[in-house]
Amino acid sequence: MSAVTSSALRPLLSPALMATLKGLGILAAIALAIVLLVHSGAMPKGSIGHKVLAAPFIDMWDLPDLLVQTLWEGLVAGVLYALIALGFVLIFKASGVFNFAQGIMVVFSALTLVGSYEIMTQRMGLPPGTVVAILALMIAIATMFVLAWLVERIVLRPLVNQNEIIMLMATVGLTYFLIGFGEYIFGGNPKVMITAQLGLPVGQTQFNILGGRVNIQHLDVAAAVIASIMIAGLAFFFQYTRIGRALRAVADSHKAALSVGISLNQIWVIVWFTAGVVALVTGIMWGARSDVSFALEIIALKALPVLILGGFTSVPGAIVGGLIIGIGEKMGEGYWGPLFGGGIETWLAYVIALGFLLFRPQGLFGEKIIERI
Amino acid sequence: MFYRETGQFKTNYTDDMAIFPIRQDRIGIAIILAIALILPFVVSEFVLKTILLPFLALSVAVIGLNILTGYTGLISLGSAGFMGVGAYACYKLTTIFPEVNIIIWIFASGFFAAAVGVFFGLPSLRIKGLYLAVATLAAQFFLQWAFVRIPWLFNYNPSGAIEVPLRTLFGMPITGPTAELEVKYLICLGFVIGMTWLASNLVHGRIGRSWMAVRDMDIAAELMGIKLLNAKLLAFAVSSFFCGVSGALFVFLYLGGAEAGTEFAIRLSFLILFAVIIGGTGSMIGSFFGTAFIVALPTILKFGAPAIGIAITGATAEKIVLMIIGALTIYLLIVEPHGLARLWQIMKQKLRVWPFPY
Amino acid sequence: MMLHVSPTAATTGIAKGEVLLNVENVSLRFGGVKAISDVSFDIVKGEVRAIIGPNGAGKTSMLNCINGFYFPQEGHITYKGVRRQKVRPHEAASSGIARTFQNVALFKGMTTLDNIMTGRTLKMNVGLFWQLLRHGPAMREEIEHRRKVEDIIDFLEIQAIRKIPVGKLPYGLQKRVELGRALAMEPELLLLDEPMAGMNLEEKEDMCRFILDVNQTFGTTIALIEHDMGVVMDLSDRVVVLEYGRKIADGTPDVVKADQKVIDAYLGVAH
Amino acid sequence: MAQAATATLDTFPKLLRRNAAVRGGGTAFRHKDLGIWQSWTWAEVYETVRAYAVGLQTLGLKRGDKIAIVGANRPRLYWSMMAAQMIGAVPVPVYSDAIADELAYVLDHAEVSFAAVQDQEQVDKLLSVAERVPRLKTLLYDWGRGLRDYDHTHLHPIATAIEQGRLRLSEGSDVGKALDAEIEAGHGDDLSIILYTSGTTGRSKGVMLSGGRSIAAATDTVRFDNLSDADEVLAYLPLAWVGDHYLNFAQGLVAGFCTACPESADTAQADLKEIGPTFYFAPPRVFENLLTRVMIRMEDASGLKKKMFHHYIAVAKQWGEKILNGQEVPLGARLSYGLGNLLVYAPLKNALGFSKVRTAYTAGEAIGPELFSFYRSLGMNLKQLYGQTEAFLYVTAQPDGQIRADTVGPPSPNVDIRIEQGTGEVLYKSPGQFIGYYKDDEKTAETMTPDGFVRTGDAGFFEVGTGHLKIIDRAKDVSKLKSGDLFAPKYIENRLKFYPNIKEVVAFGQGEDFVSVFINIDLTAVGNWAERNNVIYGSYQELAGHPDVYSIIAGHVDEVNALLAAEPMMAAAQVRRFLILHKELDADDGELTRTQKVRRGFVGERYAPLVKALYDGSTEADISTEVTFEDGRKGVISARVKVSDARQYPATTGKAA
Repeated sequence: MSAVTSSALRPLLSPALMATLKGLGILAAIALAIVLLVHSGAMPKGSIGHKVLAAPFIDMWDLPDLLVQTLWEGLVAGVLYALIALGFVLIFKASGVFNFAQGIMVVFSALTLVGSYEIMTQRMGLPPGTVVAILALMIAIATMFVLAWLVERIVLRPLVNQNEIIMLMATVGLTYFLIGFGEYIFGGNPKVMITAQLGLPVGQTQFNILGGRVNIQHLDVAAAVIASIMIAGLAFFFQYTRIGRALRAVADSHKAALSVGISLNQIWVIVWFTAGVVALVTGIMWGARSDVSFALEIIALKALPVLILGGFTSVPGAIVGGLIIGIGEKMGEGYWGPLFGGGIETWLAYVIALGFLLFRPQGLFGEKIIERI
Repeated sequence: MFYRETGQFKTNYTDDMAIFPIRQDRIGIAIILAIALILPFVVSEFVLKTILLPFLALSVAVIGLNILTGYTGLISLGSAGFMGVGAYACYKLTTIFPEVNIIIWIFASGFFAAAVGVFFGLPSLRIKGLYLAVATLAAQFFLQWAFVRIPWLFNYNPSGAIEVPLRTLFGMPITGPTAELEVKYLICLGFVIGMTWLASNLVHGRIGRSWMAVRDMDIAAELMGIKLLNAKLLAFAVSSFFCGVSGALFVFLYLGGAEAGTEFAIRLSFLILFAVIIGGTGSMIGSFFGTAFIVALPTILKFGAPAIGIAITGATAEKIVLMIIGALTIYLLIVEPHGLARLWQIMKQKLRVWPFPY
Repeated sequence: MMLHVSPTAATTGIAKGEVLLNVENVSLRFGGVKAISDVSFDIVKGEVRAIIGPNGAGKTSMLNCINGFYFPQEGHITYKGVRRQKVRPHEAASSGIARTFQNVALFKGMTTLDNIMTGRTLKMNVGLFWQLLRHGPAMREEIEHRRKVEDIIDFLEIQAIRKIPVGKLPYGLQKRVELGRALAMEPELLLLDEPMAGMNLEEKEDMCRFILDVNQTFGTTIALIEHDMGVVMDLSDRVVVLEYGRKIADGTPDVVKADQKVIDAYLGVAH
Repeated sequence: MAQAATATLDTFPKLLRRNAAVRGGGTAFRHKDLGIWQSWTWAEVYETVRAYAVGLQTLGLKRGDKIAIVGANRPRLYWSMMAAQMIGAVPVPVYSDAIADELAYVLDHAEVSFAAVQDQEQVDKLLSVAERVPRLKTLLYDWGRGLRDYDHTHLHPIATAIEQGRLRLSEGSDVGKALDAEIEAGHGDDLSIILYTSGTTGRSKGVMLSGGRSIAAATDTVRFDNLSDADEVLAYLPLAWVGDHYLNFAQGLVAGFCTACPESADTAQADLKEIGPTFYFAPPRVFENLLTRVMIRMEDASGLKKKMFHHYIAVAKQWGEKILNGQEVPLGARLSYGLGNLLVYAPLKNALGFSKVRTAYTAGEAIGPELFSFYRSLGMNLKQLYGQTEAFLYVTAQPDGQIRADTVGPPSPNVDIRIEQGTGEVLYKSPGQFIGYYKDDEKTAETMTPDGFVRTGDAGFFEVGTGHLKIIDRAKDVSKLKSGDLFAPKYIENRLKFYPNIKEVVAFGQGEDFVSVFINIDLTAVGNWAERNNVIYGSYQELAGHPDVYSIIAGHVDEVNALLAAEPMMAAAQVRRFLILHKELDADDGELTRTQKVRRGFVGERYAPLVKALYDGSTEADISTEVTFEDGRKGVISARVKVSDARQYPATTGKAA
């Protein structure tokens, strides 16, 4: 993986590095300022300033095991955010469509998986187990392919060359349709992911480190590993396969793609299908951590701030952005959330993204845009 | 066909710049207003409650978002949040100053929404398009969170919701459980007419032109001396003002005391944006078409289907409604990406040049 | 009917024949690419000044510097005797600089009338309250400016397209509307970026006539970029020639035409 | 009231004064200017014209001086006429699209010393001929764009003249009194205006009209058509043409109705729709163009709509005229027509701007019966009149209820008509008839008989039974074929021109064995046909030479021959050979008059090789002709033109005549 992604990262390194260094410098300065403020007595314990600026860091220092636990959870959430964002990026790069339905595709695919497993085991009387689970998985993949094909046929083709807002609204329409359709077919009740049947590890391991205990869910480890494999696979696909190269070409110019001998329509089907598979994997992971239902929609929206951080067209951006949001959100909720009465997870990601937007509108990995008139 | 414009000429600029320069349009508007006035007394309570009231209340928000999105070209996914600001502001105001008439507070609550809107509109100077849409999501989620987590906003009610108090106008209850539906409707209608009038005044003047200039070609707009930040923030302010008033109407005259915190969720923001896009961006009449579409369609599907003998349960109906809204949206976007207003315009143009095709 | 648009010259104190705008040693870079290097020239009040040069010579960039889209890294621009610091486009607009674009930058969704009305924005100041009511002062102001806009419509002979959305107009008319929008600002300095690009002969003749009329009737100073040498020679009082971001000649059309460097660099190659 | 007053109301200035007094608040003029219809009441117009008259006096205009009026229909140009007349000067309106040569001739011939013109274009034109018009001293212009840097010693804005006059009037009452005296000094027998006729041959002639006679004629027709100050007209016809001066200026002043001036030539159609005139005049070709455009636009309509349109047009064809004429019609037909009115006729009239038209006239040339009844069947009261500049327009006009396409109606009120024996020439004596040709007593004597009748130059006859006049052709153009059979070229030309595809026809045959014609196709109609049938063409010339176009036109000629065969007098004059001209006949080349009439003789000379080819049996011929472009440059176009034979029909009724 490293070889592949690093080559993809290389051209982006210098601005990203600059930005990172700049950011680190600013952070260091702020940290120094806080330390000085606390030591000078300007912020007595219990003051607002102390609560916001000092106390959380002191907590982190005092309970490193909790810090590690939080970071780990943030990391896992971040990986999943990154996966959803990846689906967006794929489609945006290839077709210029901001696929709002990506989040719902996550739920829809997971629901198809669980739902068809249920139908096969409960109504058709097939024996529950790995075989049927694999069968259900194949059905889900097939469904995502059919979906991709239908979307290209029914939605994208007639709307080609419309402006981005129209395309966005069409995918919002698609979102609504999928929600209604999914609930109509599989019912609206939350479902349990068939984690074990798919051969995914369950259970957890406790580590005793740093004077405390850290819980690691096996599933989370699997999620991180699978996500990494997935990303590496995609990178490989883009770099070394004919279709992959065509997809990259289409991002640059539609004509170039045609010269590779693949029609634009085929490319769209492939991209949407790929995004569908990514969604399915995401759905399995996420579904295993909680229930499968359309309540996940809100979580799917979290991919948006990730995109803002990483930029709409950058794969590495999606990954880094996902991690920043995942970790930032968990840390924020854990250490600062109580100050606001909790629940700040729902908006913190957006505010982080907003902050970035104001200071670096082109995103982490975007080039500075020079507007030529 | 019914447009007989021959002989309608303008001898002064006031007439020429009128919002409805064609006599037949003015007659049409008068007829529609007359129908709107008698409507509550002829339709069933059910229609009044499930279609007409939410239609009126939401149409104000849709006009508001249309000002931002349709006229100024800025997308917002935070309209429901701004509606919430209006609703909570109105609630706080009327509980703190119960002696001031609620109608004034409904109007005034718009100012609070406007202030919040301007704050969240600040990033619009630097970011555009989809990026801005995501930024407004921040507003949406933050506000939604605030409505739930800040108990002061709902007066520490154990239900965690706004409890709409009884308020009167000329001794007649207009809000609260004892208010007549017809009265609520007429109050709502008054607001809708007034706000629509204000909005169309605005978009037909200098400010409206500045907005459209920013939308169509911001570089050239700046060259005309239009300060982009001012124009955009003003659009955010006015848009949020309308959303705020709409939110107050929504809670005080339509919901009448339901749990408001969950009403102003992201889905409502999307519905409002739907209404704008489907109705037609940059069109006042389109705002009404769009609102009618999102309000009436679900109800008609939900209750209309059983009425014609298709037996579906409420829950199933809701799912089918979602599917149909989604599918229809896509269909409409394909057929006419500029919305129902464009269809209306085409139809009107056809009628004007009738029997000619163009 | 006499025209009611009055030149703003009287209020500025710059007399005809004095330097209105002075470009001194201006250089502009995009990253490592030099678009303009050390260019100096002046524009005199009341003249028609042409800026010519092959593609990529930095002509449009020069206009962009003058009206505030770009900030030159070196050099100064002095306008009406005041050396300008970083000027934003809207500030340039309020100081009396108007502009048209090479590729027509009209507001496509608006009518001809509204487009030109937009040019009056700076002169309109009735606030939000009256705007909301569209009565009283707001309507009076609207009518007052409508009158001035109608003068421009009359002047440019575009009455027939008054209420047509500009997006539907043919290119030549769009250019005319854009000129109208710039005129509505009653500018002191009018920058025209290839006003005749993509026009047929008849449209070009019309546009020439309008430009001359604007210059003569309102005394507006005009700086224009144009490729058609015939047009440049007919219209302009003085010509500055750029090549690869450098000035290679400056003077009356006759002088420039005879300049060997110009012949080599521009006339000989491009035309 | 009118009767008593007319005794003293014998000049237009007096009428203007009367209108200001009687209906001072009524709208006299409108002008779409600066985006809206600027309006002036009679009182305002009177006040302005007075001021203008004083302004003109100040500039040196005196009684008897001539002032040229050049430009489009604009209130200030009409007021220029009024102001000049007020102080006894004589306005001479000139066609604004006249080329410099014609212009110079007319201005010099009329001895104008002043000119009131529209804008820079006209100023330039006048300045360019200034040497040839030595008497012309002072120019006034309406619109000053581009004129700022002109030498203003002899050039004045009309607005300034009015302002100066206003100033002088306000200075002392004696100025006003002097002006009142000037108005009173005007007499009905005085020369009121000189209208130059374009003339089908030779130089233009200046027709002198007196105020008293003009007003008398206008008063008759105003009563004839029940015109009142509630009426409204759109002035779009050339100022120099008798039609405009009579219908808008004279009738406007007599009836006190409002004259509306369009914003520009481009917007005339839209302005017509906005104003919605109640009285409308247009030459047949305007109606024809409109109908062609209607049909072309309907071609693009959806199938259902097209069906509906044609169905109701058929209903109208069957019943419309009868209903308009007040004849007995079955209830079913009436209902069907009513529905058609809702769905087609009324919207169509609205789209064309004719919704409010009470009376419409057409004249100038023969109108196709189909065309004529199309408009009438829609419920539009379209009538024909026959008139002349020399008569101050009306000679005959169709009264309501006696309207037909093939006659021009009975004599107008107070008009005497007699048909000259032998030549068949129509002579008349009318209340408005002219005083004589300006500086051309010889021509005057030729035209006016000693007993006061005027020769029209047209041949015609009264229809037995109805007393309606029928015009066949120009008297001098009616001639004979070699065989001795009657040959009325115009008659044949008009028959052919009724086809929308044919724009212009020139017939030859005098002293020849048979009749043959030149044809100009109508670019709009045939171009539309080409578009629909994927026929690609690069120019008029190419389209005109297309074999398919030839066969279409051959079909039309064929049909006309069949018609001619049915008419005893004309059966021998069927068209045997025709060709389609490679260029459109154009007034700038002298092929048409300014009023778009064909100069047959000139065309025959100019295209002599083609005429030769028609009669020597060749199948094609080469021709090159010099053309004048709009800007005055000249060029040559050459072409090879095909000649085609047409089918002949035996005379169906035998050679009775």
